[in-house]
Amino acid sequence: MVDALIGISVLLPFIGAILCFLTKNPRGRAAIIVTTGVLLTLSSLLLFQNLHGPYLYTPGSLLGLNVNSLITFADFALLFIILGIAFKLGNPLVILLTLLQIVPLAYFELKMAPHVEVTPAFYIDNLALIMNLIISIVGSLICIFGIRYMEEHEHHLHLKKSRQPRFFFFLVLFLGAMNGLVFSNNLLWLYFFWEVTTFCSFMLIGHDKTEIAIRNATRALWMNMTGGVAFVAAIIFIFYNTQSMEYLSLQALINHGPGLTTALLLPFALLCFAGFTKAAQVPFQSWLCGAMVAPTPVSALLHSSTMVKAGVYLVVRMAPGYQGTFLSTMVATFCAFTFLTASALAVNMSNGKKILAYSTIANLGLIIACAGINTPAAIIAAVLLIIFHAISKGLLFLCVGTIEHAIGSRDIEDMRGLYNTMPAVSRITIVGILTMMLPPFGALMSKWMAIESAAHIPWVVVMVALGSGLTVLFWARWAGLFVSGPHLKVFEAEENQGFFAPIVTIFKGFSAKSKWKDPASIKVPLVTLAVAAIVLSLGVPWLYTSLVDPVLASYKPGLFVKPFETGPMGLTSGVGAFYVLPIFLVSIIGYLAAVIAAKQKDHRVFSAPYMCGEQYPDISQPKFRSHLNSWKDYVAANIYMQEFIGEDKISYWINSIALIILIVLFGEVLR
Amino acid sequence: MKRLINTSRVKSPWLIHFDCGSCNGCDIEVLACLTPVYDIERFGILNVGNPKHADILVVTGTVNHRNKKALKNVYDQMPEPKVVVAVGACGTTGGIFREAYNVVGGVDKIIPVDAYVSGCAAKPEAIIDGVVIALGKLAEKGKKVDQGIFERLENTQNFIKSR
Amino acid sequence: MARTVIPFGPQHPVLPEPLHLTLTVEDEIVKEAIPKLGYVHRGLEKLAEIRDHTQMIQIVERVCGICSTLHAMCYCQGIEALMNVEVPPRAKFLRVIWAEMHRMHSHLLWLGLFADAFGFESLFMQFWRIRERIMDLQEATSGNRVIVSVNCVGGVKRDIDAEMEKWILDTMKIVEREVLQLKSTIMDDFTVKRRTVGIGVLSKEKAYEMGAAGPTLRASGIAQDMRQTGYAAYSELNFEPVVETDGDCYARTVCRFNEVFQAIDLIREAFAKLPQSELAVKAKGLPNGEVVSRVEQPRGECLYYLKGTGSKYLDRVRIRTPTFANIPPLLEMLPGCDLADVPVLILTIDPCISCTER
Amino acid sequence: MFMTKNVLKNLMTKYATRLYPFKKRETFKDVKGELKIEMEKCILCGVCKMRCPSQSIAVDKQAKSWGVDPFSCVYCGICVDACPVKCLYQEGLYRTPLAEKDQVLHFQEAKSEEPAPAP
Amino acid sequence: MKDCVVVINEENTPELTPDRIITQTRILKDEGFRFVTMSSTDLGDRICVLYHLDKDLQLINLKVEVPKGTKIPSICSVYASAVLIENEIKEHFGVEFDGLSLDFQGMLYLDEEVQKTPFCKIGINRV
Amino acid sequence: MNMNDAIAVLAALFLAPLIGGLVAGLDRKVTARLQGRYGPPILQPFYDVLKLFGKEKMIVNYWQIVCAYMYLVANILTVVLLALQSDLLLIFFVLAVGGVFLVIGALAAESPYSQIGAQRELIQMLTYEPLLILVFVGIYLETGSFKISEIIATYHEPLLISLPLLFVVMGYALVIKLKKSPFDIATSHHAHQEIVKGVLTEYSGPYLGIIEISHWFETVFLLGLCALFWHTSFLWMAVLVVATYFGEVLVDNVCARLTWRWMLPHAWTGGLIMSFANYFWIFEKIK
Ligand code: SF4
Ligand code: SF4
Ligand code: SF4
Ligand code: SF4
Ligand code: SF4
Ligand code: SF4
Ligand code: SF4
Ligand code: SF4
Repeated sequence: MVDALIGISVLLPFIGAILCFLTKNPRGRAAIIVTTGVLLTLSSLLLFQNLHGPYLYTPGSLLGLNVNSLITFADFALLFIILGIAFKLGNPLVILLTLLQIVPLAYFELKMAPHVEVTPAFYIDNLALIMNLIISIVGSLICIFGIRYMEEHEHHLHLKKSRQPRFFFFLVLFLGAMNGLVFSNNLLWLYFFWEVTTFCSFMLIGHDKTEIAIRNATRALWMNMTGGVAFVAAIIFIFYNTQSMEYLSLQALINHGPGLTTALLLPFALLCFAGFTKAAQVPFQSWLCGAMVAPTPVSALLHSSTMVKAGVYLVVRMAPGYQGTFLSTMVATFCAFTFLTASALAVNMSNGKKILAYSTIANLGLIIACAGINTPAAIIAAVLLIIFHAISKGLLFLCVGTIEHAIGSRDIEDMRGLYNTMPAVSRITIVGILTMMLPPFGALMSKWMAIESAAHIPWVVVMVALGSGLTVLFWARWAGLFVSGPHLKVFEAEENQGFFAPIVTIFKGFSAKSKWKDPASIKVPLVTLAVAAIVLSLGVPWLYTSLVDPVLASYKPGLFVKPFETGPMGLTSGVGAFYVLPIFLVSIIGYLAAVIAAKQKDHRVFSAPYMCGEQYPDISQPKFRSHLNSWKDYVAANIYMQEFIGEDKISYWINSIALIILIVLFGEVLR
Repeated sequence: MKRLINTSRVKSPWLIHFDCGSCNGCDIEVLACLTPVYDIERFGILNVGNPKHADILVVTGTVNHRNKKALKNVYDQMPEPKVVVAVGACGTTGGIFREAYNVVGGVDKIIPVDAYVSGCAAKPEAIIDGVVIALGKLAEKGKKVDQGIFERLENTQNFIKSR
Repeated sequence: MARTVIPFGPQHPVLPEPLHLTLTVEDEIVKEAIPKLGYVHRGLEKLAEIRDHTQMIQIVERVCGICSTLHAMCYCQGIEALMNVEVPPRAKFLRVIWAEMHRMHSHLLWLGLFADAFGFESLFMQFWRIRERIMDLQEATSGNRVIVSVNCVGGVKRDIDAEMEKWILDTMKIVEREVLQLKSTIMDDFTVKRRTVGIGVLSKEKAYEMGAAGPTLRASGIAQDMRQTGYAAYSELNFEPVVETDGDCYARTVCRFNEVFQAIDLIREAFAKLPQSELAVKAKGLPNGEVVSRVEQPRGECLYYLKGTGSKYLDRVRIRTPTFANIPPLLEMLPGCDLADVPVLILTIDPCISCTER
Repeated sequence: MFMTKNVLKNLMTKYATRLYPFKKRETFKDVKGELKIEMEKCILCGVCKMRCPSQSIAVDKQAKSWGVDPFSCVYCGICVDACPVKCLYQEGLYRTPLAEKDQVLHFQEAKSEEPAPAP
Repeated sequence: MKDCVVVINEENTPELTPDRIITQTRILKDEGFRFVTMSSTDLGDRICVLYHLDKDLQLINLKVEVPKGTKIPSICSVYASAVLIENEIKEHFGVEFDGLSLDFQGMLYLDEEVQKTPFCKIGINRV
Repeated sequence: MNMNDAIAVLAALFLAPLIGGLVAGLDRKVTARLQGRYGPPILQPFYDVLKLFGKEKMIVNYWQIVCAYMYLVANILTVVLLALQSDLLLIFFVLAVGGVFLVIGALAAESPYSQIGAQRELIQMLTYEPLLILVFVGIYLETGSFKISEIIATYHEPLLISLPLLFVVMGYALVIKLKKSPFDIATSHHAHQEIVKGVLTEYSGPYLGIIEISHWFETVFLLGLCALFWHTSFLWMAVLVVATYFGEVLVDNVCARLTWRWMLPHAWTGGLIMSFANYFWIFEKIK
């Protein structure tokens, strides 16, 4: 049963992808996507239900073929495809990087260690299960969202021939590759799935075939290929340093013998480096920002549940392996730096998707920094952050996508007052934003854990502190923009809805009479994710015991102590406490009181905003009388602190500093 | 409670000063009231500078065709209950300029005035007296305020419905 | 880059007088500033057609309450020239005394308002507290705190007796001491300097070309002061204009600050040299001809153009006040400044909209 | 920071505030305050009316009345100086502020001060 | 000579034709004269415009007289700060200036309530 | 929840506004005296708020109401959590909730002044938030806990002695939070500012009253933080709190307002240098 479920998780998307590619009928394709999504979700849930503790599994053969050889073959096939593409692109860098992988890998497979068999090939612990859940559920929701989105997208582009089959082929394939990646224990298999995600992301980013799309896709390709090269190098070094096949198993690598730490430090560093490239840490942030040219489902997928999470997963997974080493501190430093700078860059952006992109990079930085801090509490923080980030960020991307289709812009300045015209989506977006930045929501709780556990490394905590100040800035103003402007109309319409208006609209959205006209394939993902973000935050104590705690248990026994106590109120540790429920309750009560107050109609008058005595009589139109007695529209804009943190101004410095840190890291490791 | 609020109203009148076409004479005397020598903060008076926070509108100077619109707008943005003090010969009647071509006249041509302070320039003492007189009216209006508010509320509601 | 448009004025707490600026800012840096005037325009020059030339004195005094006496003086000077009247010497000296008292109260007032513009409330209070002493002097000598109505065609209406003279000189001492105490605050304080040094720089050439007047001009390094022409009794007093060279807000502050002391010195000197004579001579006839008359107001050069046609009523009274001249330099300074410096820059020219628009 | 000495001194010494309505200050000599008339002396010559720059005075020879609009009067004292019989004088104090505008009108026969309602 | 009071007569105030005003002011500017202001009077059917310029406290006046309705070239190009005063004269006397760098269209001070140019003895309708 | 906790919560709920209001009144009186004025009555803030509740409810946007209430709730919650001696970081995050809702409320009104005020408020939050975190981390490094109850129970020395520089760093945050010069950039007590009253421009009547009361809570919370620096002796705690507040009032009166362009980099550098110096000292001591 469990084996079958694992098979479904990995193989079903491959099958689904191929079916998508073959089906020309959009309805049929939609059905395939939905079925795949539902099945994946079910299988991941079942898997989660049935597995307690690490599960080892080595698939024997597939359709009569040895899986191991199959993957080796597929690996080379993939690399040669990329090589072919590289030649077609005429990009020497990509060619070089591909060759740098093919040659050593061939040498390794053929000369150094022919016919390596690493058992178990799959090692499925709770971390992998959590990843599987995220990938399967969030990923599927995004794919479902994509159905309708791509229809409109192609409509906008006026394509003659639909390119959706190809699009969904890669989109769904991605899920399978990710599932394979998180389950793999065999580093060679892991590498294969790793490259598949790289390749898929390349194809998806370049999907629109515009010049800029191809350029950005190429950038994504070469940056991730650097990671691939590091990965291959790591494999070779492991074998070379230990002269044993055993440590090609990830779990063995993590639980390596005490005497091996120095010998394995370089491979660890290389694998971390591979993780950094995939997680778009500075100086590799540009590929993820460039990926914004892709259709929104792609961005959502890359950012929330897949791709970047692969890098994060690898580093977090290996954390116990390099605990207490110099590498660990450097990882924390490097990624805290990423957190700080990416947050700063996000402040500078007015493009909604770019804000999300930089915020993703920042959050990944924080997650990896937690892995680097490497205390039990920090690892917990990292895992929680992975979960909450995936949900909220996926939600936000889908929201921006929906908004973009409605208003034709992804600039946050254009979302000013959007609450007037798209109340439901705006509310959900605001919920998404608040879950990213405010207590008692999960993302903030993980940040709380991160700061408390980082407290003993002052420079890391400083960077985290500065960075989190910056995140508040860009989130708060974005949330505020939605409600900016006169709101007479909306409130009038909702007067009879009582004070559960936000919740009510979300669910009423599904009734035929509702004003929220988007189709179900857009509503379902949005609502599910929004509700999940809130409910999971509320259930953090439960989440903690049932999900995160076992994560630790699956690590090397005895290495970790349980960092937190759960109680009815929330979590407490030796040094701090985070009361989820009370804060939640008080906030809700406050909110209800506020809404009741807002609904009371007694004595209230509307007034135009203060315009120094020159306001326009109609309060729904902010205007003022300017020179020549003309009516001038009042326009507002955010402060982007251009002269402090202009993107083009500081990117160079950020990249240089990041490179220096990396060089120090490797220099020290090699010493 | 109601009485408490009404007392507070008299004890905490926030003031906004609007200079229509004043020659600055009365202006600086209004400002002088805030400074150490006269210090009207003794009576809880603050110069808030924002009509939305203000209870008392102190107007100096003549009303002309351009600033009458601004004056009306500022007055409209003050929440009830509110009173208006017209200061100086200009503010009360148009003063020495009332025959000039661009002068409309006193403040009461545009908005209802609750206290008139004569002088050119009106002395700070006189301005304080004027404010005190206006406070009496403020307390009176406070009692009736609910009715007025309902009227305005109805207008707003009609406005919303008509759109 | 997204921009914010801000309606600045007419009713704005930092603006003592109504004036509208449509500011376009980007990251709080002003990119464009479009002025709108006319909130104080009364058209009082036109009143000359229905008020005779002596009544006009009362009206021009009310062009602006801050330098009322200087307006009257400038006007009377012109009428006296048209009617060939020689003002008695004591009247000339008394005119100087009142004029300098006016300058002191105006500069103290400005220093206070300027402090308020960069959010230094206690400094504002302190300057205004000192200023009240001068207001008392004005009230005691002329009967009115603000509109010091002492000038008439041919001289002055009131005298200053010995007792009053002593009181004035004593007060001057107190004021000098108290203002001196604030010197380090306004000139050396770190926060104050941050808000003034290097803000709103107006180069010498630019200031001259844009036609700036008064301290705005002198702070840019041009020693031009109408008092050098020696009207009233200035020709008999020891007078050198106060000049600064940097042309920024700080220089203008220092310039005005030093002019307060200069005014104190001039008052002392005037009392020392005060001659005995009658206060006014009777002017005969009616004004006929055209004349341009100029005096130095606290804010700079003020110009009156008067035209009489031999009747009781003047044909034309035209007033050009210093702020009118200083508005183009202001508009020159605004683009590129921080939004927070907008009030500082507006106040730095010591604007007086009522005289600009009349 | 240089202000510290100053403000601390203010804290230690007595405030500069005149507690105005509670403590009144003597007015200076010859201050131009509210315009008053000794009606019995007035000869209704109309000079004051002619000279007033604000045109606030109304003299009616028929009705034997002298009136002033106290709110448009600018306290300049021209009329006081101009009156040939010196029946006008200015009090030290300003006119008390009122909630309604009014006119001051004096009749010579009645020899009484009767404030009439605003026109 | 330093002037605080200048009585204007024929000797000290040359009268110019409107077309020479730009050249003349430019010459004076090159000599170092500062633009002080302009004044104008209504002469019945003509308008008199005076230009006041100053150098080292010495005042020079230029006089231009034109029939009502004639255009006068604007000296904005010579002295940029003249724009405000030219707008004012335009608004008060109905004199059109050619080449105003910023035209307030008669709304510098006045709103539409004032319908005639106020400073002319017989007002002209404002646009 | 035991009896003590219940009392603490009740005290926080009812005493805090009283104390906050009185402090505000004293503040105004002392400020007036520093300026040589007579000053308003001590109870003036209460009159003001009562009056505000009697005014017409005037709004630009419904969200203002919601945000005003949320601001109040968040500030009450901080004081309650402080009274319950809970986790410093948690309290800090709850404080941020208040700040965020204040900003959203200001952004809700489409008015130039409150919009710019909101942007500036955000920059001010950006300035003081990291500094506060650094202060709390310093406290943790010294005492080994983020929990106030734990600190009080296990640490028996005034914190001020080992964290003097961090106390100064907190001074920055205090100046900003109490809206005092030189950092009264987003909104100030006296509205003589280029952006009128910044974030509060569009609030009026009862809603302004709510915000005023929230500010009282905020004041109490900040003073509570000060008190934490001398938790061992009640007398010295009182002295420290009074001295700090007086210091703030004094600074308010001897400084011009600065701009955020200056504040952000300088407060950060100053704060960072001082925090690091203090951390270094702590580490030295531990060694
Ligand atoms: S009349 Fe005014 S308020 Fe009514 S719809 Fe038209 S613009 Fe709007
Ligand atoms: S026009 Fe009025 S009702 Fe329509 S969106 Fe704008 S504010 Fe709302
Ligand atoms: S006034 Fe403008 S915005 Fe309002 S309803 Fe009419 S057209 Fe629409
Ligand atoms: S009343 Fe007199 S002092 Fe006051 S504004 Fe009018 S003219 Fe100026
Ligand atoms: S400078 Fe002008 S505007 Fe400013 S206070 Fe003085 S008179 Fe008023
Ligand atoms: S320049 Fe201004 S301040 Fe001076 S007298 Fe004229 S109007 Fe008054
Ligand atoms: S005091 Fe002056 S304004 Fe008043 S009535 Fe006499 S002349 Fe007229
Ligand atoms: S001038 Fe004197 S006497 Fe003549 S009417 Fe006036 S008050 Fe009477």
